[in-house]
Amino acid sequence: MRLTYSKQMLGAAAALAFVVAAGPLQAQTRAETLRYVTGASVNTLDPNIPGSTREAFAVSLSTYDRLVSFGRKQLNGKWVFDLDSIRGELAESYEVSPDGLKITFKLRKDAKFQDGSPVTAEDVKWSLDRAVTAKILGKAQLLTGSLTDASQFKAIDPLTFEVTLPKPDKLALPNLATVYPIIINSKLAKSHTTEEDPWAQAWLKDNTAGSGAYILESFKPGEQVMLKRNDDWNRGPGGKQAFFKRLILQSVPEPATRANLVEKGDVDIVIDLQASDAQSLEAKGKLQVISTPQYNAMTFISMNNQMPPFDKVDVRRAIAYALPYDDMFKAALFGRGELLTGATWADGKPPSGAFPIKQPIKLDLDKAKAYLKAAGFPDGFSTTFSFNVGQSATAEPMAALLKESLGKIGIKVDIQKLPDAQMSTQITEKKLPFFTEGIVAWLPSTDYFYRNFYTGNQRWNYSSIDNAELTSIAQEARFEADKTKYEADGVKLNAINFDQMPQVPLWQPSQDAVMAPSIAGYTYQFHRQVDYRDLSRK
Amino acid sequence: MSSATLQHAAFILRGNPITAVAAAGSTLLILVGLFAPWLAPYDPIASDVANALQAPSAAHWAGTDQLGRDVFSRIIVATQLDLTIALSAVGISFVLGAVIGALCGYTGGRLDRSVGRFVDVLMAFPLFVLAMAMVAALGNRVENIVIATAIINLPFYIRFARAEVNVRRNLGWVEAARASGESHVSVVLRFLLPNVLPAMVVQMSLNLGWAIINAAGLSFIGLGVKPPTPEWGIMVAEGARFISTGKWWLVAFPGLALMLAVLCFNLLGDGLRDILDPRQRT
Amino acid sequence: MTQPLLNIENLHVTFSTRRGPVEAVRGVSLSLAEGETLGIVGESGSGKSVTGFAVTRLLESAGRISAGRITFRDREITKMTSAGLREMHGSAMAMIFQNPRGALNPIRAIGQQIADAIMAHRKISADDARGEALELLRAVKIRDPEKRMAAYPHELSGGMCQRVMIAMAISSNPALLIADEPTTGLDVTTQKVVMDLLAQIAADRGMATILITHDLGLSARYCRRVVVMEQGRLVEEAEALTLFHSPQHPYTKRLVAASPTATSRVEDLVTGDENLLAALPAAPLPTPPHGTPPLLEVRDLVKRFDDGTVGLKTFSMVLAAGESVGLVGESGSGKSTTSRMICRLLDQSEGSINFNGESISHIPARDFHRAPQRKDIQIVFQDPNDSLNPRFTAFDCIAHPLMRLAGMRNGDALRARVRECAHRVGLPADLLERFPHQLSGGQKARIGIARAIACRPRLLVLDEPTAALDVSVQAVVLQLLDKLRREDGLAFLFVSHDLNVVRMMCQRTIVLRNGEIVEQGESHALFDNPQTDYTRELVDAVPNIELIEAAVAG
Amino acid sequence: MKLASTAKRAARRFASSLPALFGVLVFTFLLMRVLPGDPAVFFASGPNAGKEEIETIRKQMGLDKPVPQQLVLYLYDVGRGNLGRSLMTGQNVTKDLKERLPASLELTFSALLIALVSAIPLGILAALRPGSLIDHGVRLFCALGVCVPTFVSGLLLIYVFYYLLGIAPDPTGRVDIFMTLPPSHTGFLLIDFLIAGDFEGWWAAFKQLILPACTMALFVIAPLARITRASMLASLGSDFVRTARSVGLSWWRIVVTYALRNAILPVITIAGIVFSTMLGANVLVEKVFSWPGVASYALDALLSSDYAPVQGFVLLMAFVFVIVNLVVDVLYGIADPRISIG
Repeated sequence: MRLTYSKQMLGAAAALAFVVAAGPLQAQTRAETLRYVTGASVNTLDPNIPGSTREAFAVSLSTYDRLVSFGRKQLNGKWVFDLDSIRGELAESYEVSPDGLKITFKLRKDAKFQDGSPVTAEDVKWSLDRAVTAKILGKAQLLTGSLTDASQFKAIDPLTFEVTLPKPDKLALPNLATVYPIIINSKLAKSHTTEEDPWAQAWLKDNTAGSGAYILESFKPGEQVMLKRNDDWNRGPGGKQAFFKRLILQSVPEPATRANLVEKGDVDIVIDLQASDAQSLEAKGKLQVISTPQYNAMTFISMNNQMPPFDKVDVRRAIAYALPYDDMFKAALFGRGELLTGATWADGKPPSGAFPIKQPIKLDLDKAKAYLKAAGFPDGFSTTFSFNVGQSATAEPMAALLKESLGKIGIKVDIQKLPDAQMSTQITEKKLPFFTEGIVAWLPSTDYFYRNFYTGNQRWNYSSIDNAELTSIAQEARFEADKTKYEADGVKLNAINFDQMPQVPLWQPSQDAVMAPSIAGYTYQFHRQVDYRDLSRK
Repeated sequence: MSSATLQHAAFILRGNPITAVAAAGSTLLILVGLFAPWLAPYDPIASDVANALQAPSAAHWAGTDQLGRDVFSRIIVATQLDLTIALSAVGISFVLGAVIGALCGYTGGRLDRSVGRFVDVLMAFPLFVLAMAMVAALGNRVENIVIATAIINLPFYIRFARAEVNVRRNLGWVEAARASGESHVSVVLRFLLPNVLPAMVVQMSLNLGWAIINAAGLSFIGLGVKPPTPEWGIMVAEGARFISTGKWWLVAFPGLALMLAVLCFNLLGDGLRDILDPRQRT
Repeated sequence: MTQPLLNIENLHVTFSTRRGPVEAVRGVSLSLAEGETLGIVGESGSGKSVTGFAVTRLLESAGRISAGRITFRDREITKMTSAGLREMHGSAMAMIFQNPRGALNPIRAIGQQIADAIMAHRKISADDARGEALELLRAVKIRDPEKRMAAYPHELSGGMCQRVMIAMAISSNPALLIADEPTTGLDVTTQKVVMDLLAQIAADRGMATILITHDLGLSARYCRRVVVMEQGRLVEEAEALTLFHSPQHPYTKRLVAASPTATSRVEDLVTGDENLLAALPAAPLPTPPHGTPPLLEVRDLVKRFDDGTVGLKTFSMVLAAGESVGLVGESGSGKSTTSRMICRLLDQSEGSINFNGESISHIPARDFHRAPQRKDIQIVFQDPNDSLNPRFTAFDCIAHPLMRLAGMRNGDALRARVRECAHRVGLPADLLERFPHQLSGGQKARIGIARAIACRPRLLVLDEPTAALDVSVQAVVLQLLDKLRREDGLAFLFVSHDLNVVRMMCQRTIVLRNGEIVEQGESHALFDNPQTDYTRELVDAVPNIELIEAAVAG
Repeated sequence: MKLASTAKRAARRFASSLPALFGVLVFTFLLMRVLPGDPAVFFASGPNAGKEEIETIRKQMGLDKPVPQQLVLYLYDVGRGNLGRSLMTGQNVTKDLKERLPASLELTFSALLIALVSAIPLGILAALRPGSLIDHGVRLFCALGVCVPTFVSGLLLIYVFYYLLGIAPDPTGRVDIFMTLPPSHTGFLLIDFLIAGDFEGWWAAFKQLILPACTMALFVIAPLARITRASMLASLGSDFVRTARSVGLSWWRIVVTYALRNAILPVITIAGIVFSTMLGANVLVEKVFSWPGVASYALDALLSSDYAPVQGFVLLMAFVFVIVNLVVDVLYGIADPRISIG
């Protein structure tokens, strides 16, 4: 609407003997502004607060800096984040000791917080101490990189900072590039601490104290955030500042409306559209649609391996051969993404140690029936299949097809649609026999996936698989420095996984970023949000 | 129904063609609901992904949906479920409300006051949110949707029955029934209630439409019946996602069915009110 | 006096109903001179009010003047435009309605309403209009008129409201006042005051008046000339006294006979073959054997309601078997409360009721339906329209107590018994399958009585049993009741506001006022020679023809 | 004297509604505890949340205590005006509701206004000519209004007026995002813009408001028009209107001063009920138009088992319900002299 409004203004201005002032000026401001709408909303300015949304992560990436950040690479012609290239953000350079137990960071001399004070190693120390000490989200994440205790962090001098590791851990450095270990202006934050709240969690939730590319202008939780450019920030690629002078982030819950907004040009970029809208916008060809399979994510159908009848491996295999993958993929995602089934593995061995990996399964009802018979259920059984309300758009058609297809081998399925909170509770309590979910790994390495999602009695082990061999290989692989050995471990893990079939992988959905033709620089990020600092207008 | 009432009804219908059409429409709906499985040309839940999202054609009068299911068949079969939900929800609140309300209206006193308090509490709730909360708490099964809809409707029926009984409790024929040896309870149930029912039936008919809309609203926010069961509200809610992509038939046809059903019930209720309203009798 | 003020020629009024057009007025011709008072008398359905509304063209939308001519002075009302009518309403002719409280706008101060009426016809300022309204309130003798200007109708009594209505009607000095049952529903004492006022104002201002009423006595007292209407036709027209002394038309004769006066006897109410009592011997006054307790003995009955109001302050009475006692009082006197407590439909707060020597007051009303005395004490209700279950046929109504109280089952015996009851109350058997709304008021009253006597009770409480009936129907029903009493030896507790009826029907009378007994005694003695001012006032207020005669003669 | 009695009545009415409020409070609290979702688990669902974290949240929310104790604590908090903290927005619920309530109120008021402005004339027209084509037309229009679910009519209006015609502004909240907001006095943008004298802003806010308000209004025109028609018919057929005609009052005065003023009384009552129902029921409209109101806030909270906002919202709605009833009572007391006696 804004655009049409401006056009009208222009028309009117032209008719009124070329009064020029208002129109062009406004148009220029609009060009330097990025407007972005999402379904969910920003609920905190500190990404560490439990319950933070992905939208909140995206904001924190622009308002705060971290020590390091990921580079980017091209995958099938699209820009994606690169786990293997880590470059300094607040750090000018870093150095890993030969034994892999020490990482030393040299901070930028010119880095300043938004209040003008310089960024020092003390600030870094306080920030990382907070990340591993306070009861916040960062703690669990940094654990995966062996960062667990404040004693591991040391400020050598104002511009030198050192991290000590108990064991060489290849995920230590990448962890510092994730969302949580933001570097906070410790002096400012400390002035807002209280006895019960020594880490200023309450204050930082509604305020920023960072050195990031954007300065907070206004924040209405659940509605909108406005940011303006920090002109002093020079930590973009090539030492540049961010392109857009102003960012407007709004929450628009109705997905069809989001599609309308971007199509009408009122919004510059949208990522979480429905597959059908993305497809139709792509077909219309007026906008740029960048569709990246989320290669660090996966959607699957999970079975509770401890609960009859899914405790029988043949039942799980029967399910794997009884699903109409192609139809499900088409109906649910309109084919937008990467199927994880239908592969052929030469001599039945996994072709690689990477994960997620395409499985050699496809719809084969005879085979499914045979497995079912072998499991002792020749006539099938009854079960309940659950998915959460928030995922209805894709899960519902998928579930309908699943029900229909399993009916053909005698398995009667009752579909249960659960509000998100109920679904997560029941998953944690391991009460769901059969359901669909999705996972994402920020640091997508094979051992990371297996350790977090296939071992232990914990929430993320959706299938509750308890396989000693898989567990021990995954633990070993974590600290395996040798790339060849690591690959071999990966192949072994993939083989066990296929054999046991704890859950049936379905696909990696695409991240469809739909944007105005003028927008450039979009990169798919590990946190599955837009990093505003990447974008510019042509 | 006495012959005079029928005669009066005929008189009203003649002067009120809309009501006649609405009555015919409602009857048709109920018939469709009863014979849905035989009327539907296709299996309403059989998918055919190869033919997904086809525009209306001779083979598929109302097109096909995301899974290639025949929308027309789904609409027909959904009639059954939607009418069941609406009728049973309204029926429950009607029966409970009539009995409780009538007892309160007749006896007054402590019962009336405590029920009145309960009704006040229910009325003070934001009703749709209460329905949502109940469905969320009890699980989104058809029974629970019915129960939630019934409960949020209950206060209106209680109040209505209470008021209607209250104005009649001191009429001669009520006292005459007492003098003829009826107990209070049987006076309420056998004498007062039957006389209050016609007016409440009007209320019920108006309410049916509302119950359908309410169920559709619950579906829209994801608290409707389970997939793949066809239900108008869910079909509309799902179809709404396709409005901007030009797949208009997904929302248009179920929406039309829902609208027509609600419209029929509302107009019928309106008409019934005219038939029963003594002020309109000459 | 060359030209009449109002002339009606061959007036026909038709209503369209769902059963087709119905003619309510069929060829009425009338004329009225300036300043004259005319009474139009008739029973319900006679077309008297419709005639009044036709004259003012205020018929409801379903009705229209289908033929005839009405001229007012030299203007033909039947051909007036709505603007012409509006101009004429109030300034040339005005109406006074039944139910004065409903006839006033409930949310507008009465002074303002009168001022509205004044300003509708004259261009004067609102202040002046209010000043005139105040004068009018004075003229209709409202006390404290300054204060009352701002009062709302609900703050005034019915009689006061009717005065305000009169003030509005005369506000623009119309030449003709049409009063449609102006005092129906008012207490008899109020009725007299309002009618006296109306007559006086009309006389003072030289307004012609048409008084439309069902009450022959009232029309005789306030009108010089009276016309009688029956079924839309004008059957007789005469000077008031002539009409009473020598009615010509058979209908008028019936009507005159049926109207109870201070001297009428229940045996004379109905003329000719329909007289139920002609063949019956006079009732022997029962003399109960010495030592038997009275049928009903009420001691110190008190009723206080939940909201703190006192319905009955104290009440005692004795009623012998076969005796008939009248309970008289104006509205709010507590007579209905008393009758309901005696019937055990309502619990007393204090006091005792003994029936046939046994206490029934200890049985709460809630449980009395199981008491053996239930079938001995029955009640006939006031409004026949309200007293029958709309969903029951006449048969069901009568059969209901038989099934509940006499334990009869559906079958031939029951049918025979219901038929017998119907026969006793003179209800044709072919009406038994009808629903209440298909029956006339008199027929409904008969069903109500049949129901009450079905189980052969010993005490019948009659709560204004004929108040809602036309006089000719009332006459028949009263005779019927008296016949039943004589035949069955029933005792009556007869509640009524109509003194003439009570005088005829009851041996003894109790006068109630504000929940207390004012006076009681043998009926004739009590009415002929009242001992208290209140009773005297009541008796004087009744518009009796004898008194008018006396006045004329004197 | 009249005012005093009205005020006294209002006070009594308010006092008598307190138990209902309390009932609502307790009932909602218990209902939320019955919800099978565990909020702690839900909000700990960050990519790497573990058991410890869940426990932290549970403790933070007081969920580790037994339910009766939680209830007592909650009541104590509510008594002090503290409705708890929302996990979803991370804010104090009182603050959230305070920020969002004006949006809902502004929307609902406008919708009610639109509904009244269209329903009352329609009802009067229908009542003046009962049985005529106008009467049937009004009835059909009203019936059509209520038979479309608000989320459908809302989406259709957006599709037509925003997407196809481009007349309406984008449905993303209360005011054009590029507009500078006026200083907040009332929280009602239309009023605040007027106070600030910013007419361009007022126009922008108005345009933003009109579609959702119409969507809501469409749904409630029917009951309002219906009651207007019925009470107007009763009024026009009443004895006092006949009296007014019999003394020659003008048509206008009869219809407006006599009939309409009496007929409006039941309309006030229904309008009150409609208002409080709308305020709670505009969940769907707020969702569809991304309207930052309280209802959509409660919906999101409900789906994520975020107890505090739902409880706060329900309590607020019940409170508004009571207030609206009070206002209706007072209006009624002013409009109808018969009331003040009781």
